Amino acid sequence: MKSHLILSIVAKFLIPLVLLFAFYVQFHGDFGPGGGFQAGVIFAAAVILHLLVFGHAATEHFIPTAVLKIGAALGVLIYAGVGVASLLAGGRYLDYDVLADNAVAGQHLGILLVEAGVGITVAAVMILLAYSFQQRGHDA
Amino acid sequence: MSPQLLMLSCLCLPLVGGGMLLLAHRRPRLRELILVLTAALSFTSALALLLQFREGNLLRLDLLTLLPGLDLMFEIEPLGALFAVLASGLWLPTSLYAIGYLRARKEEHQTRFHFWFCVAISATMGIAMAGNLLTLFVFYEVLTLSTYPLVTHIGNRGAVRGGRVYLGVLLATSIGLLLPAMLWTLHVAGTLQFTAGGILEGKLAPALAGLLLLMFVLGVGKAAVMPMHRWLPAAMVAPTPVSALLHAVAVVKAGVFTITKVVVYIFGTGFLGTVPAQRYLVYLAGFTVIAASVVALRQDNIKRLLAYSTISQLSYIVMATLALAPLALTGAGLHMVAHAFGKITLFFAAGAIYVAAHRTQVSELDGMGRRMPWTMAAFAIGALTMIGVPPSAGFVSKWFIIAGAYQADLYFVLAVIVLSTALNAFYMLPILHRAFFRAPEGRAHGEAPWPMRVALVSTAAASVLMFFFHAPILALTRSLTGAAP
Amino acid sequence: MREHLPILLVVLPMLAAPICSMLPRGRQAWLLATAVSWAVLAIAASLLIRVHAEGTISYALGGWPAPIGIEYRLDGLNALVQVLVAAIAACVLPFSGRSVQDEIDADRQPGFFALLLLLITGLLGIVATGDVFNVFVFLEISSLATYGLIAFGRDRRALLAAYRYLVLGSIGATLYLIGIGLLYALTGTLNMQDLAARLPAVADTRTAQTAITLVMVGLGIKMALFPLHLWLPNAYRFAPSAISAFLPATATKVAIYLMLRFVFDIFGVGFAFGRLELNEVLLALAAAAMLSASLAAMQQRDVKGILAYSSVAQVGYIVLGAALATPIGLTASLLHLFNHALMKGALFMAMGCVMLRVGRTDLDAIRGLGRRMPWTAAAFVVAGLSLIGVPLTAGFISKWYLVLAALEAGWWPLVILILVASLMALIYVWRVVALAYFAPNESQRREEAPLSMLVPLWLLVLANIWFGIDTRLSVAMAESGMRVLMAGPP
Amino acid sequence: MTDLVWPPALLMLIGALLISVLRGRWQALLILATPLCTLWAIWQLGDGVLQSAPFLGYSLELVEADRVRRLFATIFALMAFAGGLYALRQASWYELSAAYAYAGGAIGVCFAGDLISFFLFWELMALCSTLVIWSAGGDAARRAGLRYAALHLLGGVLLKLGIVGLILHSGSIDLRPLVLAGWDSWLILLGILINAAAPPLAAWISDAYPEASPSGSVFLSAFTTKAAVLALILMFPGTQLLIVVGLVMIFYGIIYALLENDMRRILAYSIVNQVGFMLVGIGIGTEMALNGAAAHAFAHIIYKGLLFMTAGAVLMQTGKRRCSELGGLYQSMPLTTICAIVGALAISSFPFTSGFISKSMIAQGAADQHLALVWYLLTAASAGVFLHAGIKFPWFVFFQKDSGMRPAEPPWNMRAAMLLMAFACIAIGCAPSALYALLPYPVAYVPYTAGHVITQLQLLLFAGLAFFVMLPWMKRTLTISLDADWLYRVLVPALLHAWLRLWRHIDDAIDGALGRLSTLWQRLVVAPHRPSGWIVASWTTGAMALGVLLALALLIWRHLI
Repeated sequence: MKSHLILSIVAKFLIPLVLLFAFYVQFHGDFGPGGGFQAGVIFAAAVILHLLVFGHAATEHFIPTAVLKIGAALGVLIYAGVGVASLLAGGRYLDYDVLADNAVAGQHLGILLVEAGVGITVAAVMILLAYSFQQRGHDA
Repeated sequence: MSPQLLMLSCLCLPLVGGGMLLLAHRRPRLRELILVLTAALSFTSALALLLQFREGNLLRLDLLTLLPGLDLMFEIEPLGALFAVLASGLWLPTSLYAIGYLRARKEEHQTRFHFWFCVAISATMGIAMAGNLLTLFVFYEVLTLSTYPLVTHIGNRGAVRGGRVYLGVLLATSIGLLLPAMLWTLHVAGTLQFTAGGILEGKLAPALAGLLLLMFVLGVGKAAVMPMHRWLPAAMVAPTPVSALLHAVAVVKAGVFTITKVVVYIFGTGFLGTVPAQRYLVYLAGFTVIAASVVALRQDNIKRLLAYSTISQLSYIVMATLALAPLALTGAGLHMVAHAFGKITLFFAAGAIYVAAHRTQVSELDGMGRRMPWTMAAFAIGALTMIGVPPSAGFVSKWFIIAGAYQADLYFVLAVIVLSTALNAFYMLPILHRAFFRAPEGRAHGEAPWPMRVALVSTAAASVLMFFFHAPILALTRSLTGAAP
Repeated sequence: MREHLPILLVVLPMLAAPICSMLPRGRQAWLLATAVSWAVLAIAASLLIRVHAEGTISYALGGWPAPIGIEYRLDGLNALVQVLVAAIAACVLPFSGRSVQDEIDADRQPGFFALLLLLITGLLGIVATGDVFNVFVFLEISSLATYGLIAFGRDRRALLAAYRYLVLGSIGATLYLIGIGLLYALTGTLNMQDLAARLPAVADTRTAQTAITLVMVGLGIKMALFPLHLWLPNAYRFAPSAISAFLPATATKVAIYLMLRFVFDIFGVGFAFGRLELNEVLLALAAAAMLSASLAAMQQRDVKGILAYSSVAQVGYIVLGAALATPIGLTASLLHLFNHALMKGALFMAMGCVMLRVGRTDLDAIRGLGRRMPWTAAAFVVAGLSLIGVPLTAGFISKWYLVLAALEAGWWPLVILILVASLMALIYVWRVVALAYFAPNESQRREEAPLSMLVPLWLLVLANIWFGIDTRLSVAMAESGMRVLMAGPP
Repeated sequence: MTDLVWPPALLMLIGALLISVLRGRWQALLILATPLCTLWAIWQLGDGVLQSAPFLGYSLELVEADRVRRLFATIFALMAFAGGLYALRQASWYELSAAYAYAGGAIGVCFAGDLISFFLFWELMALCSTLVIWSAGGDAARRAGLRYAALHLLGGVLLKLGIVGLILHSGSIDLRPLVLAGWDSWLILLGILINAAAPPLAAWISDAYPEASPSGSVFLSAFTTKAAVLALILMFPGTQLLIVVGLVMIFYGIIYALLENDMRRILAYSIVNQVGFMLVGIGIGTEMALNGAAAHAFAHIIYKGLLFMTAGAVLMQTGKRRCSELGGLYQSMPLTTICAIVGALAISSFPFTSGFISKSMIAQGAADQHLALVWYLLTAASAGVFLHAGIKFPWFVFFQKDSGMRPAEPPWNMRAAMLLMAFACIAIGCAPSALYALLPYPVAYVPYTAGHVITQLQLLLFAGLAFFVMLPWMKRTLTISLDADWLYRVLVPALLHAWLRLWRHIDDAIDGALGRLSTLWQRLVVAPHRPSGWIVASWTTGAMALGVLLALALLIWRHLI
């Protein structure tokens, strides 16, 4: 890949910021606008930017496809698992109240976990999609 | 045996026999033994059924209920009993004949052939015993489908093309016209049960009833009323045993049988008498009688000629049924039997000629009467039946049709009978002349194998015997008109 | 645990999907997915029985009661559709073992089964939920899974087909989303029952009418209602065998279910059909679907293409019954929804068997099939007869009801239409059957599909016969579903 | 009572069957014995219904005898014997077998006590006579036989229609005198008249008989028309219409016979003429007239058989059939010539021949009823008969110019048969009382009065004079004269061909229309649905999306208007 100096510098500068913002959206989802879905997309956007600028090999180097696949599955598992956990704890599905000793803590914990699961899955899937688009181009 | 069991055995015996045939696939002799035994047993049970019926037993069998008011059920009535005995009775010689034919021709797929034949017979039994229109329709379609492999048995391009016409016409008419007619009937009458005196009286305006009747008559493509007749000549690509039993007896008779049942048990002759359009259908049938005879005049292929003759004769029955007079109905019933005997004999003879002499055209029959006296004598008897000359079965049935036409004051029917008799003579007699009064030519050959000869002689004999001993059949068909006040 | 069954039904495949994707071997994934599908079937069946015994089941997610929280609500209608989806899944998954092994690279197989489980999740979720937005979420889950699954097809054109479906499906979903957005703006609720209760007050607004239109068009795309079906034929044709067996039997059915739910339970017949006269549009489209798609099916050169177009036509039948909006019409519609799933599933499965042994499904591949694969060919014939509507098969029963409904409503032309379309079905089925049995084929070697494929196939085929002869169960189910719909909005 | 009866028809039929099986000497024996046995059986029958059988739900009276029936049966059996003798060595077994079955049918008709069995035997005659014609072999016989059969089956069907109608309307199957009222009796009359060769449906006789073999035409000349005469006697005695029909037949026969060239066609036309006499007798319907008709039938069978035998002998020996090609045969065939002359005299009612005593009874019957016109016409016709049959036939065949042929006499059995018949002609003429004793009614008629004989001789003399005066006109006939048979020789085939052409045109037209329609259908409806057609072909994604949006816009627009 031809190197674009300006692009790569701007990217290097931007990517951490975007990542940081993703985490902000992720954890702020508890209280305000935000949440796992949006955060996952923003996170993925950063990685996709890296992918676009530095190429597949470079990105794959620190986020391997295998990890992404597991991540995508894991996120869903976390999400569904929380629900099942609440079931097992005697409540209804996704009834966070029963997850901890008191209801508020349970709510916090439940939402945190669920959002995390969603975020992981969304990010992983988005990045996977980007990977596979990239791959297709090279295969052809 | 209880009557219900008997009915079930009529229906299932051919199927069971067919299944066993498949198992005996690799042992031709055993297979043929099974075939003949099955045919004999079927005939016996049909006969037993007929006897039970004549003793006045109620023969009714509810097989299953598809939907409320929509069941598969069987009930024996005179015409059905007659039809069942006829079809299974003629199956016996036909199976013999088929064995001889297939062996002599060294046909492939003989087991498949016999199997589908069994299925077709079973379907015919179902039609004969059907207690309501739906059951009849179901078996009607089964018959259509199960005969397709028989029609296309030879498997060449011509057979496939003929088979396509066959299937296309029969299915298109039955689904496009018969089924809607049935639905309409159900909608209007709320039932499809065959009931003495009909189920439509007072429920349908006469004008609409005329339309419904038209749908029935044309929808039953198997009756081959013009313009729905084209499948019959097309079906002549079939091996001759098929043409013989199915296209002279089972399939075509299933058609006219259906029309008769509809006229008698759905419309009721009393109600139909008030339907003005019914007359026009008589005219249509009469036209078919004449037109098909005229077309038959110019046929050179024996089987095609016979096919057109069949079309003509079938319309006789339809015409007689639609005349609505008791005697005409009797005549229709008798003609079903008489024509069956005669036409199956003719087809048998045609097939025997094909097997023994490899000839298919009328113009090649010179002197055949010398070479194959048995075959051609049978052919002559069949031809006389078609013309309706004594001493043949056709005389008896035409007698009643004429009487019925008088009863109904339908002079049109009389005119048709006069004309068609002359026409029949014109296309049948030249064949006889050729066969008996001309010198044979070409390579010398003998008769066809004995099973075929036995078959065709026995049906010819039946045709003559029916002339003398028609009393039981007459009694049965008379009781049909008893059911139609 | 018993009270949680409604949610477990949805969650079970959802949990299994990621696990599947992480399994190393396709075989293991397949075993897991199969086991899950059977469990799901068991749950769905028990739920159906419970609904019939105890009446509607409501399950609030997260402990928030309706209308605020998300509610799963099972009644006679959607319990039936769930069983249908679960049953088809339970048949297709065992079947898919061999065919996936044959058609998909080993390393991608776990992903395939994961997606399939997700698809099942999505479909079951759509059916179970009583919340219109939740519907959207599951719709997206199922759609995304579908796009992915279609793209697994061996043929290069599969990717294009998946892409087209993706575009159109997204448009549909978006329209749906806008529609429910408008509704939410009007009424302030997303719960179906609540929505139904509040809608009459605002029915006269253009917003409401536009919303309905948007929802209907969105769903129309999903259910492949003519002329919005353009994505369907190629998608079905090029998808892996297991998927083309699964999708037509379930995905469009679920979309149709959703449309019925919206029209009858949320908008109300009086509004959607009476005021907006949507039934006329539906009738016209259904008629066009039956004729045009059947005509197209008659001329396809590929059996899967034939079946795909036939599916479009059959959607027409189902919509036709519904558009009559009479009890018997709805019964017919639901019956056909159920029966068509059985027959089309069987037909596509038969083609899966052919794909396995012959490697293609065009008409030439069918030549002499009756000899080569007798059981498969026989299954095709029986299911084909059902598709035509021959008596003693399931297809006959539903068409019979449909005709009765048309007669009752006094719509004579519809009767003709149904019969003509059946005749066309006869023709396109016959083309295949005739080739299978009456076309000479030089290679007469017998190579039947493995039992693992034949058994599920024949299960469906026998179901076709069973429900053609003993109609008590299916008709009772359809009627109970019909009663739910006819009861209308609360 | 029915047990001991040998139905004569059955004997004849059994004989016919056995003839077809046996060969050689036994066959010859059977040929001669069968008619004699039958004759014996006929005379064993007492009067009344003697045998019945159930059929079609009725009780058939298969054998019912009375005087007139016995008379006809007798002459039929005798004729079968003479014919059998004549054909003994020359005819094929199937011709003889068919001819005997034919005779059996005729005898069956004689004794049929009810309409149904009457009809059954009637049809048997039609079939077997067709076979007799076909037995001659060759294409002409084939076509003539076919026309013959079709016409007779047609007549049979008409008769059948009439009979069924009659039975249905009257409830009785009895064969009894009828009144011409209603369709049925008219149809019956029509059916019988076809067999009686009444114009315009008489042409079959001159069409078919000459095409039969020499022996075949002998048989044919005897049975069909005379069975019809018997039927008319039994069913329509005294029907005035028959007088008219009879007169027409008489003159029709004469005129065509005079125009005709083929010797056997001449004889065939003369059958029409002679049956005309009988019909007149039946039409008059008095005992005298009916006696006359019956007697004339009896006599006619004998002399017409004789004439056909001589014509057959000539044909067999020379192979020629046209008068214009024959002549001068008396030199080598004296016996045949004499027999022919006897027959010719008998047919012309020459005194001391059978014709004289029978024909004059009919005339007397007319005179008794004061039917002057009828009487004059009958008398004039007698002269005409002498012209065509009495002189023309023997003159052109045996005398005239010498054709140069010197054929031998026919074989012994033919000669014997001819002699037998010639003897019978003269015997009856000389001793009429034997015949009179057989007639249905008591006869108080003396034919041989001086006045009658002289009148008859004068008449014949002048007729003979006229013949030789007009000889030049008589000779010119080389052609076949056109008759009502053009109806089915020309018109019916033409109509059939026209119909077939029309049918083909209709077929083509339908095919064409269907073809055009299907092309249109293909182009407009089917083609777009082909895999490459615009409705089906893969749309681009954008087009699909645009389509969806258009649909949406349309729907929304529809609501918002």
